[in-house]
Amino acid sequence: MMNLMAPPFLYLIAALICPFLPSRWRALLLLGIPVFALMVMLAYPAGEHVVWSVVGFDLTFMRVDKLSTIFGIIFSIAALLSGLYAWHVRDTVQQVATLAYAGAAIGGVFAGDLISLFLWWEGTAVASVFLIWARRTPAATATGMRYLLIQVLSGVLLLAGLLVHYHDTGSIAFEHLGLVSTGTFLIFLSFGIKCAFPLLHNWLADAYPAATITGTVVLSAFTTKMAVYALARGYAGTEVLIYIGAVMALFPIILAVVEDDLQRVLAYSLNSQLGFMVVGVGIGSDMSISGSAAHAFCSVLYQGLLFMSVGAVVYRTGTSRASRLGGLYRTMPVTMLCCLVGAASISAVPLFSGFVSKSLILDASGYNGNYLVWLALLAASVGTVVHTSIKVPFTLFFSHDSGKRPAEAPVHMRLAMIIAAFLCVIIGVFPGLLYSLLPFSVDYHPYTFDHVLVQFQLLLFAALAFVVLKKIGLYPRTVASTMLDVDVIYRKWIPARLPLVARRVADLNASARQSALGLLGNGYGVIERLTRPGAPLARGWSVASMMFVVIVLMCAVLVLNLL
Amino acid sequence: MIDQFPALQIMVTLVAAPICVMIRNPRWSWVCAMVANTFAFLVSLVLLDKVLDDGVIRYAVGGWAAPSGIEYYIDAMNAAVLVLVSGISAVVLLYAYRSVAKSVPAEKHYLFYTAWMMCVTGLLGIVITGDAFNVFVFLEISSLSMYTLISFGQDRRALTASFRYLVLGSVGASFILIGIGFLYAATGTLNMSDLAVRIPESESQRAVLVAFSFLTMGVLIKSAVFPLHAWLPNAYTHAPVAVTAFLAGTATKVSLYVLLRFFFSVFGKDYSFGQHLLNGVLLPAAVAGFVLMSLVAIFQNDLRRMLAYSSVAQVGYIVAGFSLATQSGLTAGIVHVVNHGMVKACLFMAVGCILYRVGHVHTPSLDNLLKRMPFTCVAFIISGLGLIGVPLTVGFVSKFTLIQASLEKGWWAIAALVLLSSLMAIVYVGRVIEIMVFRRSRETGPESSGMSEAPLSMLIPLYVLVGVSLYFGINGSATLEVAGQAATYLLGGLQ
Amino acid sequence: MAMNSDKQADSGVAAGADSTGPESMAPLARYFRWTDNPASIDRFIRILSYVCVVLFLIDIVWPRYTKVPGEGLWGFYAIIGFVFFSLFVVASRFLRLFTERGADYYAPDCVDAEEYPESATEQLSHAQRPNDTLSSLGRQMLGRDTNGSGREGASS
Amino acid sequence: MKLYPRQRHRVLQVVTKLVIPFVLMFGLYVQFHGDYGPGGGFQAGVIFASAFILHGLIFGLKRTRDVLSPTVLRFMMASGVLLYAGTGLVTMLFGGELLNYSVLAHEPTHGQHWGIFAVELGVGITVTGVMITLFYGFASKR
Repeated sequence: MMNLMAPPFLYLIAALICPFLPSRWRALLLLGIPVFALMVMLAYPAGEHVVWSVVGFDLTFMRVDKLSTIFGIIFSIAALLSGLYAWHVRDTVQQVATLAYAGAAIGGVFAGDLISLFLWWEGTAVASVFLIWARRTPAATATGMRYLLIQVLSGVLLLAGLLVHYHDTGSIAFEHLGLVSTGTFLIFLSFGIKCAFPLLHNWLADAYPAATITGTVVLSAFTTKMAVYALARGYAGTEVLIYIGAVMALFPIILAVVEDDLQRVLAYSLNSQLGFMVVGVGIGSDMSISGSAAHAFCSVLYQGLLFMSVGAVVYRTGTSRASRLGGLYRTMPVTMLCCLVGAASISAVPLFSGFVSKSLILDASGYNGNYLVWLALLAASVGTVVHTSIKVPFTLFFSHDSGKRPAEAPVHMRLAMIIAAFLCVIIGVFPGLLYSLLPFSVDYHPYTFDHVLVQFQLLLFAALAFVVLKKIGLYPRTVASTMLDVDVIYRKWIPARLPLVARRVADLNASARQSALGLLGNGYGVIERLTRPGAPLARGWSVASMMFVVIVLMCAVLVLNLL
Repeated sequence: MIDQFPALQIMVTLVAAPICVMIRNPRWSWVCAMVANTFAFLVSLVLLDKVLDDGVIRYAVGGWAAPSGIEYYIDAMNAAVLVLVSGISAVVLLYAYRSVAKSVPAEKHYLFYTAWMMCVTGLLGIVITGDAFNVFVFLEISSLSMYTLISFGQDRRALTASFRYLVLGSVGASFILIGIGFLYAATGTLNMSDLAVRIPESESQRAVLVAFSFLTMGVLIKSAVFPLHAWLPNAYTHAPVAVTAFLAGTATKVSLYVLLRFFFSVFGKDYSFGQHLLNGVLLPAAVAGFVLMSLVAIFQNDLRRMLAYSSVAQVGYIVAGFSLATQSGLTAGIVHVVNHGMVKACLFMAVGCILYRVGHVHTPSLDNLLKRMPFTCVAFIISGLGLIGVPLTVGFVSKFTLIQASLEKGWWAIAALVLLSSLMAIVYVGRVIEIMVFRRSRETGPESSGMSEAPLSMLIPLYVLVGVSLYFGINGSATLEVAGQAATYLLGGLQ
Repeated sequence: MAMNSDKQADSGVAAGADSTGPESMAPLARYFRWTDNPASIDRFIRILSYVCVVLFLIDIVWPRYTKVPGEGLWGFYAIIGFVFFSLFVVASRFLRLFTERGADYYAPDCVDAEEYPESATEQLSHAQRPNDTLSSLGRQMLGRDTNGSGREGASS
Repeated sequence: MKLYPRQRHRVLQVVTKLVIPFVLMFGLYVQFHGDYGPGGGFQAGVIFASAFILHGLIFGLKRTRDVLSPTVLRFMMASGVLLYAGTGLVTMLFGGELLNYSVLAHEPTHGQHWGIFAVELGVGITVTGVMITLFYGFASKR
């Protein structure tokens, strides 16, 4: 019974009883469960708990160490904040999905073996898709289907990899795997999909804008961070991750700069931030792993904050299109300020959370001696300024006046945003609080004069560049448009060429079927001619022919035996 | 008293036979046969229990010690077959009363039961004896009475079928006799245990080889292994259906027992499957048997004929299991002997019920039979599933063991073919079930609408056997354990 | 200049629909009114430029601790910040030539092509809502708000 | 030679009538002397049956049937087998194995004598019955 008190199961039980509660209680449940589960989680001593033996496998559901705990804590905080943010939501589907999704994600980071990891892995996929479908429009349904397909594909890859891995090693333990065999490669690919590696990232920018307002906030917190955790657990120090991460940090920037949909911009920036974490995992030193964990921690907060502020705008205006928004600071100042805090955090302004975590990864990559990667990350930091820190608040709240005068966000949204912003600042000012949670103890002081100086140089000159480019008219204006991403391949190109291919396939199929059927028919004819009643095989043989068979067989036996 | 049970096993039915003749009254001769058979069944159960507890039982007939005298020898293997034979015989005999009353003239009933008793005696005798020549004697007893039983069939085709069986059966029996003769010439003994010891030491190995070949051929004919099966379909189709149920459950099974006994106990595994090319004949025949005969069964329109061909196919499985010559292969074969015996007897009994009420068993005309004869059809379907080898039925236990055994030996192709043939079984059984259950009756006359279930005295034995087979399907380890023990005995030679 | 013209063009549209006077703003927002004033913005830019120059100069006199070759160059980070920012903007403008499509390119199975569902949003105008007081915030939080119409059934 | 002679072969009929008692007698001799000299139940049964077969050949099936009806024959066959099996059962009843004659009397030798005697008699009766039945069977086919 006590095993059911493990945090992931608490969430699941809550999700089960949620539909039967009155609406206000449901919203309270969304607040209460994360707090309660967090306390339970922190009460667990380090080590492996809740081990269930299922068909000969020991499934470990609570593997508590510092790496999993920090992710558990931030997931709980994210669940709490999104619960608060979603206070107004009366949609049972969303509430259940939120609880189940958070529970699955927390289960994922505490899973001590690959099988239970796989269960939670699919759990997040299935639970989260309802946050998209809850929008209840045809397009959201279609998008959700695409999202679910990709997520389930990731799960299937994980399952395949786990089977191969089990076959190879006989172990299902989820420890450091390394990129050493087919099995671990499949698992790596599965993690890569959830972590939105370059070219596997489409689902991110596709799905986040499609979810409901609160759903987007929830989505932004869990899936990708769980994947980062999984990579840190299984593939720390895998060199290829450094390059993947560098590319990942850089390329969404270009896409984000010209993107019109601000939620999609945030999705790209989330992807770019993931790149930092992946680089940290790839470097694999104590400092870089800690940096990744810290960055994931901060990223959940500030990314959630940004999604919340954009969500609040959507909630009041019904759009997240930069081209239709602007000048909202007049009526949504609190949202604006929170958005600015989030922007400052993501671009690592000193005294904000991004500064204390991103520096860890940057310095770790610098010490690692990989100059190009370091430079790429530096560039990505600048890029973050381009597409998120300046673009989002500027186009939303300043820029040209769209004439919209929406009311300020509802109180609970404001409260959630203020708490998130407060946490961002607290972490930025007192980095020791965060550092004490890290998986490895780091002796790192972000607030040296050198460091603050170079950071200000970087950021302010970037701001200067923005001003200059804006003045000379080079900075791209926001236009209502769709930017192609690689998902165009499977959303447009393949479907466009599909009829032709389909006809070819159909022709081929028809001819193949015809010949196969002909062959089958002939074979059937032969068989029937041999075996239908009265045919040679099915006839009552005459005594003579029976005797003939006996004699032939007798001869065969005698000859074979006497030879 | 219990020491005398091996002798009682055959004496009871042997005595019952002439008493039946003297009684001459259909009912009382049936009662006499029934009592004797039940007693034989109880005796066999006691023997099985005793063998499993205490090991091998030996009984010297006439008090003459083994090598010179005739000896009854019972180990787990033949104890199991004894139970199978006497059990199925008892159940089918119970069932036969009504079935035979309809198809055989009343004045011949007492002869029918006499022949039945003789046949049971012969079959039990073959199984229980430890003397090679005695095997032949009992084989003749059972065969002759079997020909008689088959000739009781309703139409004249039964006579030709019986005659063909007689010719081929006699050839088989003569081959066996020749084989035994050669063995005697080569070793100077007829006792099986003694033969097993003396064959390797014999100076005329060539004679042993010839004996081996003749014995193999003879037994293969009697057990209807594929190219030598031609007597079986007609005999099964035209015999009274109770006889068919009895024969399908016991006769070929006993011949297969003889095959096992000679291959493994007398000649030894290494002799039969090692230096000689028996595999070159036996395994291909078995495999061709279960594939081709399943195929043939698909196309049969007469239910009895279909089941007869399926029987040949099942014999193929059993022989394939034997020719693996491993512990698990033998276990599979022996288990399938028992399981198929039960299932086929059930199926033929169900067919008999249909025949009793409908008057024919032309498959396509049995549409919507479920409405009219629900109990019979359900029994048929359950047993049919067992024939296919659906999990939780006996067929599954033995086919699964067989596949496992062939994989264990590394013969993937055999396993694949067994599966293929099971697919065919799905086709031919499924076809019948489809017609019985789903096909709408074309004519909606009063004749087809009313329910006309077979009499209880036929249904009860049918359901007893179905229940037993279901039990062994669910509790597969019970039969597997006995079979495993028997296989161990056989591979280890005679103790 | 560009910003200025933007603003003027748009305020013409907005002026008719809504007043831009201070009374229509949230109290907190009044601290940010300078962002609408071109002169203030110019001053802001000027201050930014001065700060940048100062930061650049500090770099010359302060020997920084370096861990990566090239990091110690004068104004390395400043140059990086400026150059990369420009590079990204130029690169994305270039990319835009190839990847820009109409807003309903993926229609109908893309949320961009459809309006945000009415039921999930609460499109209140600031003009309809008085400024918040603490007590009204509390009431709102507990769902006893009487101002908003149809709030309870927002999306249930 | 016809099996159903309408015309009379006087010589044959007379000779047959003379021979038949001797044949029967010899059959009985072979039967009961079997345990001392050459002979036994099987041979005796055949010889005994041959007398009736001869009768049937010469005088026609109908008259032989009057002498020895199929019912009696069937009874003979059954009783012969029963005698054989009964002996076995009796030995078992006396505590020996099946057909262990030694237990039939106080002295094993006597017991074996009686045992063999009974068993052989059973065989003889059965074989006689079977032989004649076979003859009836074939002879009655047209």
